[in-house]
Amino acid sequence: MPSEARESLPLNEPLQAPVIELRGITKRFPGVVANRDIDLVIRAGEVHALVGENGAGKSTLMKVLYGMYRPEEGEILVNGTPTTFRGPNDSIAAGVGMVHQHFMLADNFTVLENIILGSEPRSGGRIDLEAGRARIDDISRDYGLGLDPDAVVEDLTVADRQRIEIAKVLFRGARVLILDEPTAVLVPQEVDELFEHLREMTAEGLAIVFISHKLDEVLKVADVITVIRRGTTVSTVDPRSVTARQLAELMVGSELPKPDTRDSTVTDKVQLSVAGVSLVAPSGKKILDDISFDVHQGEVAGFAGVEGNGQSELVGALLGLVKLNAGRVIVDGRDVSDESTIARRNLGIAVVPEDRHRQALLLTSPLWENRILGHTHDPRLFTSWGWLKKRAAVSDTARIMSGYDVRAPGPDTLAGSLSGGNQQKLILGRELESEASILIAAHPTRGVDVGAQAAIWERIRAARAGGLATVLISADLEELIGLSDTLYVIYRGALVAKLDPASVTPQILGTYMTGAATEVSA
Amino acid sequence: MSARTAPSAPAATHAAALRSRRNRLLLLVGVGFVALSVTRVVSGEGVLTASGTINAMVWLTLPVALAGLGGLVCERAGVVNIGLEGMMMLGVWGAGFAGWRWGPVAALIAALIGGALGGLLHALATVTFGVDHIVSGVAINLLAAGAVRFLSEITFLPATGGGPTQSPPLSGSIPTFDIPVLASGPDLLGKVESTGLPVVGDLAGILRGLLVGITPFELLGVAMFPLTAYLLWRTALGLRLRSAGENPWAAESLGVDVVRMKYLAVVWGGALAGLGGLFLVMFTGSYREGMTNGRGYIGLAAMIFGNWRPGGLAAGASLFGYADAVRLRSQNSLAVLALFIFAAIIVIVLGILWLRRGRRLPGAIFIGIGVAFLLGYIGLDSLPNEVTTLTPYIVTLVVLTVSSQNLRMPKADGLVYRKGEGH
Amino acid sequence: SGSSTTTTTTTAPAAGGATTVKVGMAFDTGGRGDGTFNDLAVKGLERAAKELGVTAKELSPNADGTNRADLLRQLADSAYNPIIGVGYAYGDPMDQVAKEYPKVQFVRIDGGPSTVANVAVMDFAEQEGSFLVGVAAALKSKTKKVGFIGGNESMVINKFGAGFVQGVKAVDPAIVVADKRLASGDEGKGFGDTQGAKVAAAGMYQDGADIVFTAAGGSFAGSFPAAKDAGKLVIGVDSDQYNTVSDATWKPLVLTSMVKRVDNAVFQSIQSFRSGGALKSHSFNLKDDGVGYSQSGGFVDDIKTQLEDYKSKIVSGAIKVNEK
Amino acid sequence: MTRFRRVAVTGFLPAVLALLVAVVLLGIVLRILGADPLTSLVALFDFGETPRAQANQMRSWVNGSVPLFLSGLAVSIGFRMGLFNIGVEGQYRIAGLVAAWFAATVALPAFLAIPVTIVVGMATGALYALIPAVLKVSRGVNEVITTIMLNSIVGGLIAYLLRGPFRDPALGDSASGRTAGVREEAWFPGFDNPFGWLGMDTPSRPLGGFLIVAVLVGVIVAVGLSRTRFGFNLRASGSNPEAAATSGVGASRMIVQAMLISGAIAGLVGLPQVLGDDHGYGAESFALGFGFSGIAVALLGRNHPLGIGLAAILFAFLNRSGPSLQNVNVPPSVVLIAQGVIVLSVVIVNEVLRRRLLRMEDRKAAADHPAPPQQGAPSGTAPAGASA
Ligand SMILES: Nc1ncnc2c1ncn2[C@@H]1O[C@H](COP(=O)(O)OP(=O)(O)OP(=O)(O)O)[C@@H](O)[C@H]1O
Ligand SMILES: Nc1ncnc2c1ncn2[C@@H]1O[C@H](COP(=O)(O)OP(=O)(O)OP(=O)(O)O)[C@@H](O)[C@H]1O
Ligand SMILES: [Mg+2]
Ligand SMILES: [Mg+2]
Repeated sequence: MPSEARESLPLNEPLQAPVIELRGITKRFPGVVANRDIDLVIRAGEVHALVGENGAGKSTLMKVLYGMYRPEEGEILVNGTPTTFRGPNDSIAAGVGMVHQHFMLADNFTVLENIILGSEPRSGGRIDLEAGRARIDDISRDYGLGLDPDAVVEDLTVADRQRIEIAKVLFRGARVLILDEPTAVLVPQEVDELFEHLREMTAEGLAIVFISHKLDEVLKVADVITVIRRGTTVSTVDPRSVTARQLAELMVGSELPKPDTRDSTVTDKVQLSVAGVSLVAPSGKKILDDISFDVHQGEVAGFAGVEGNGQSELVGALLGLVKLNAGRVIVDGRDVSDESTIARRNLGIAVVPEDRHRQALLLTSPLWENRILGHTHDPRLFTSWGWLKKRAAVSDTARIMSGYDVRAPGPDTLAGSLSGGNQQKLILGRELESEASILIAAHPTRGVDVGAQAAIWERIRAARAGGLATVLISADLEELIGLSDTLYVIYRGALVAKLDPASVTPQILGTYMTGAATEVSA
Repeated sequence: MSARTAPSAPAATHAAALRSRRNRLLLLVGVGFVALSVTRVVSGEGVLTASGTINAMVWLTLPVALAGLGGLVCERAGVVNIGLEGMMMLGVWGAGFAGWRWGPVAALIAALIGGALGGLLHALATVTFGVDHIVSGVAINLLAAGAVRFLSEITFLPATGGGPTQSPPLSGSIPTFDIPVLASGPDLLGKVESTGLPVVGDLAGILRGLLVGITPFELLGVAMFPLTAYLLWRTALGLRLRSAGENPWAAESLGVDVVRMKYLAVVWGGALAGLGGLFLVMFTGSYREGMTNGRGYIGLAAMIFGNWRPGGLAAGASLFGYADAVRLRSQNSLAVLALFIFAAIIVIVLGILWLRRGRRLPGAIFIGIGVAFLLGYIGLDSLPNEVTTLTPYIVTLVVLTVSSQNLRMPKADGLVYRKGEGH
Repeated sequence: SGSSTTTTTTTAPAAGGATTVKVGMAFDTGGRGDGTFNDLAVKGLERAAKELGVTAKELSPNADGTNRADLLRQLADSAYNPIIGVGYAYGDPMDQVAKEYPKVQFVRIDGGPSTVANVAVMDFAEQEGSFLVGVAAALKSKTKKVGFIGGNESMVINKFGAGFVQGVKAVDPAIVVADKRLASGDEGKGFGDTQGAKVAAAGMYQDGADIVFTAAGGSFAGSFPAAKDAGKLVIGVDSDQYNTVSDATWKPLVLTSMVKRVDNAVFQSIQSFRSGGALKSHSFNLKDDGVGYSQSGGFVDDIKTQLEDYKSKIVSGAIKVNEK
Repeated sequence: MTRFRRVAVTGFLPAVLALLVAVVLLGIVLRILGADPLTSLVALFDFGETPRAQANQMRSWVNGSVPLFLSGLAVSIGFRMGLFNIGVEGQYRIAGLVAAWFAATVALPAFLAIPVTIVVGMATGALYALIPAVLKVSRGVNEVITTIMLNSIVGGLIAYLLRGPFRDPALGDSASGRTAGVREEAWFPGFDNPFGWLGMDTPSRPLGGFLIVAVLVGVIVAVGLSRTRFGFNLRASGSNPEAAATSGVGASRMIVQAMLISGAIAGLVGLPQVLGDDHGYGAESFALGFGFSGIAVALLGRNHPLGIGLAAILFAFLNRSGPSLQNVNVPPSVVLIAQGVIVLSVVIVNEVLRRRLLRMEDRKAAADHPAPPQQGAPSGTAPAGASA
């Protein structure tokens, strides 16, 4: 392995002086050592990628660099001089800016308000909104971010929000940009675009720290890659000298898994049928526009689309969470359009919602209560009279935990204290264990590391082989292409394309998803 | 992908949006006024727009409105405050005590301090110790009720004219003045009002009500609204304060000291509630236990009614104060009954607006309600006292129900915030 | 009145000492020092302590007044007898407790009749006193408009209102009497609503009334500033408010007061209990100075003859004042 | 961390600690008052000299805790569901009146009289609570406001009913409002010698038997919340409405049901007095304010029936000791202060301890499961068409 060398950097180009140096950083959380004696050197004009599995400590390290956490040990050097960051203010002053893994935006505020917050241009006591606008327009123009300062964030797409986050950082004149999993929610075109921006920035001598679980992206954009495992740097490598596979091995000591559904298990029995479903907002805007499709037993129907094009509402429509303006939903030949959510779920619809914290978990409740959530009519958990069989529920939870490799002390642990990947595995477990005939899975592996990803894919494949009809919504196009038997593209609430995963590439998908092309092939 | 719009255009559209919002506001006010005038003429109940009524309305509105404004400041910073009632009690007591000892100005200061202390306690519990906001609020209401009685027992009881439930009268006098020419001396408005002409007479009455017997304290109280709104929506401090209520973790990540913002807001809010209490004391010239009489809660209601906006809040509180003034000033239940006409007109207009927007069902319902009100007015020849004494509450309830409820409370309102624990 | 909530003023009867009577007194919410009702009771009690050498024990209920019965029981258990409950709110609680202690004499000041043997209700013919102040108002009104503000529509307040109106009409049926109640039914909140009283009074004055009679417990504190602003007059209630008003500048506003001699009721109850044991319910009226009109400030001196004339007519029964 | 230890640490420990804190704070307050803290605190526990007195004090303590408990329970149901039902005050007042009127006018066989009356009371409370529920669900009106308004409105409503339809026909029209007396068979029986087993004297009046009903309701609620589908759904949509909705528990339905139950329990609050003591509803003597103190009790009891029981007993104890405090020249207001101080310190101490506990849990979680072991991820081979 070339990577045992602490610093194996491209020698063919002159080494820039480090703008930031992290030396022997150690950061502990109650019971966890998130970072252990980490060194990191960030140079101007380069994109420095950080990779590592969930919980490896990437975000924590970056929050230390951004002054949000004080490290127990180690020092931070800015342009060679040791500096202590008492808070984001200090790091901002030192020219460090961070785009967080989870967006840090006030939805009710305008773009302008979000960007200037904390470093408002003022005239007298008043905020000088005009100055702010002008400044943002400049940045927006220079980097082609195309931001509307007066739009309310609530109404914006994830891509827009991404750009706002970047604008926030640039607005503060950062020289070092930290991007924590910025591509998790972007389509290839947007990713490419983002990478162009990054190039422009590095060209201007900015340094960029780039965190991602998508290794091919990392290889594409990074000048240097640092791999973190269990809180420590295992190596720093040159992207030109490693393959994705090797990287994955460095991260988890195993090879990079790929979603892949092997031979088709699609039967001709229609399990779920959606006909002419439409949903119109009070404003008159069409949110779902005459959507029709069938899902057969053993089929995975993938739905590609830029977030905010109606996917969430589609899930809502299937579950009966929203009142439809038109259309029917037929489960196993039975029209459930007017049935309640619980009725539909009892008919065998399982759900893995897109936002696990908000839609799938009771974070302050123990795991076993989370296991029965949504399964209160499961005879294994409740008597027909509605009495809770607690002992059964607890033991069943334990069973799922072992079966799905959910790493936690036990069924009494509070769901909130699990890492994202483990939470996701528990959810998948409880849903697949419910002997459902239909699975609606939205972003089942978002923010989940490669190890967990593989496990989840494996489960979905198995269920599919068992005749499960799956509606799969994901922003990870490889996941979609790899797992789906049929691919739909949803754009502005309408299905604009039906594609064969065998013959489609992420790029092609992207063109449909962004409305660049529209035609329904088969 | 997002629409790439030319940066200059949206600014204009935003301005336009604000303008149309202001216009709609003006329209509503206009309709309301005309409706009131019509009602007055039809029913012949002069009290509806008599300057005396409006003047009383101001006094009855200020305490509620200021309590609500205190709540607004707190909740904009993400702290729910049902301790307003208690903070108001502390303010009232402070005003009673200091006013009795050292006069009106001292009363003002003490009211602010009293309320602010209550706010400080709330901030300590909710922000520092992360206690559930409602829990803390309830505890503060209990505590305040006991504290004021206890304080009265050790201060007022020994004094002549004082007792465990009441203070001796305020010392010194509160300067009041009328706006010359318009409301005093020639008293032009007074003359116009007495003509009882439709619209003109009513307008004169309302204006005159606002222009007579003004005290500097009232002006101060009223000034709090534009001032607070200005601070919250036009200054950096305000932006940071509101960010603590919308997304404290985002604010924190940009170096905003969220804890300080919340403390500031809650103490400031408490002080405003206390200020509200001042007007209760000044109105009757002495402190009396139970004076607040749930106004803190009503203020909260007004705040929600006003969609966490100073303007709407003021409107809601005024509505309450007006209804209260009318039922207290009217000689019999007829004036209150006359409000049925007013209600009918408003509701029917709303109904028509719905219909114009093509929404048949709500339109029909509204118009139906309106007709019902009219029939009620024609059918009934008086209202039982039980109803008239409850007018303000019933009106608030009805308005809340018919007014559309697409409220936008601060996103992180009521959430317990811990530094560095954002997700 | 001292800040202590218990008084044990014992002046041991020097000569031929009858056994000292231990009087228990339970106040209405607000307790000692409320400036009106409770304090009048205290006055009577202190007088009894001085003149009859009784010892006394006072208790106040908690803020929401939910423990009235417990107060009475505690007094009974501590062997106080008689036990006086101040205020009509002691209705049901006293009747219950009295049944538990048949040997103890209970006295309720104000309120409805009781069927329990050892409960004596001392109420007042408010309508008679109100009649007289009504007469005074009628004789003094220049605008021929007067007003009445009641705390609510309870039986007691209705007696005030009815008497006042009858008095006014007796002098001049043409005089208009405005009647405003701050709360409906028996709701207590009208007795602490100074804002309401002020707004209502101000309204009446602006509509031309020049004398307003406020029978609404503590709310009267709102009528004074209104009268002062308008330069008009008020009629006080319960105690002679010329002497009790907390603000000296208010004295000249008090035409007269419908005095309710709670102190007399208390004193006489104790006195007759001390001498004769078991007490009978009694309605204190003009005849036995249970109610009356005050003359402090001398504002009614000029019409005293007429007032006394009416008074004697009522006492003699020539005029019957209705309760409603 | 076992459930038991969790309960112990989050439940009892804070209460005990907080009480200590509260006692200290009170001592300071009393000092300011010029009273001697020690004698005052002793006076708190003064139950009187004679055995009779002590028995009576015990009785008023127990009796006093019953309405507080029921009210707290009612509030907590809404609270568990994320609803803030300030309206318990209004709900129990109207329910008390209607129940009294019903029990006074409708003749029923003895064995039915009491249960039916109770049902009537609960139904009334539930119906009055239904108004805010419906307004919230259909019009999105915030329940805090509506319940506040309805509290104020109930006063007038009762006044009206007591003047008209529900008024005791035997009353003179000048008498103050009151229903006819409750019929004998609906009188709620009590315990003549409840404290005999403590070697205490019999109180001068039987201990209210409604205590049994209260305990029963408490148990039902406790079991219902923790052991049934409905209870789970309620707690779920309380702690995360969106997740509950996604899993099939509709918010609207839960809101209505929660408010109905909350109101029904509220309907019980006034019945001990109406059926047990006054045997009627008298406008002048029906005790008010339990609805508000119930909020404090619920919060103090952390919305758990057992905790609420303890909180109610504590509050009742303090109420009872008001008069005893007056014996040592401590004004009754101190009782209110004490209650406020206790609520505040309990919640603060509890919050601090809860954090400790969660940290312990995290630590344990990490201890049991050090970083993931190296495990070969199940791998797929040559991706179908999916190549970057
Ligand atoms: N605020 C916190 N309190 C306690 N533990 C934390 C906190 N933040 C992170 N951790 C723990 O520290 C470890 C590192 O977390 P971190 O978020 O840095 O991982 P990561 O590399 O960013 O993972 P991912 O790829 O999922 O973002 C994890 O075990 C996490 O549970
Ligand atoms: N400078 C000001 N003077 C007086 N009132 C103001 C001022 N600015 C705002 N207000 C009032 O404050 C309220 C909110 O103002 P504005 O509409 O600017 O806030 P907003 O930014 O739209 O609200 P949000 O922050 O919730 O989006 C409105 O009632 C408005 O009338
Ligand atoms: Mg993470
Ligand atoms: Mg991370």
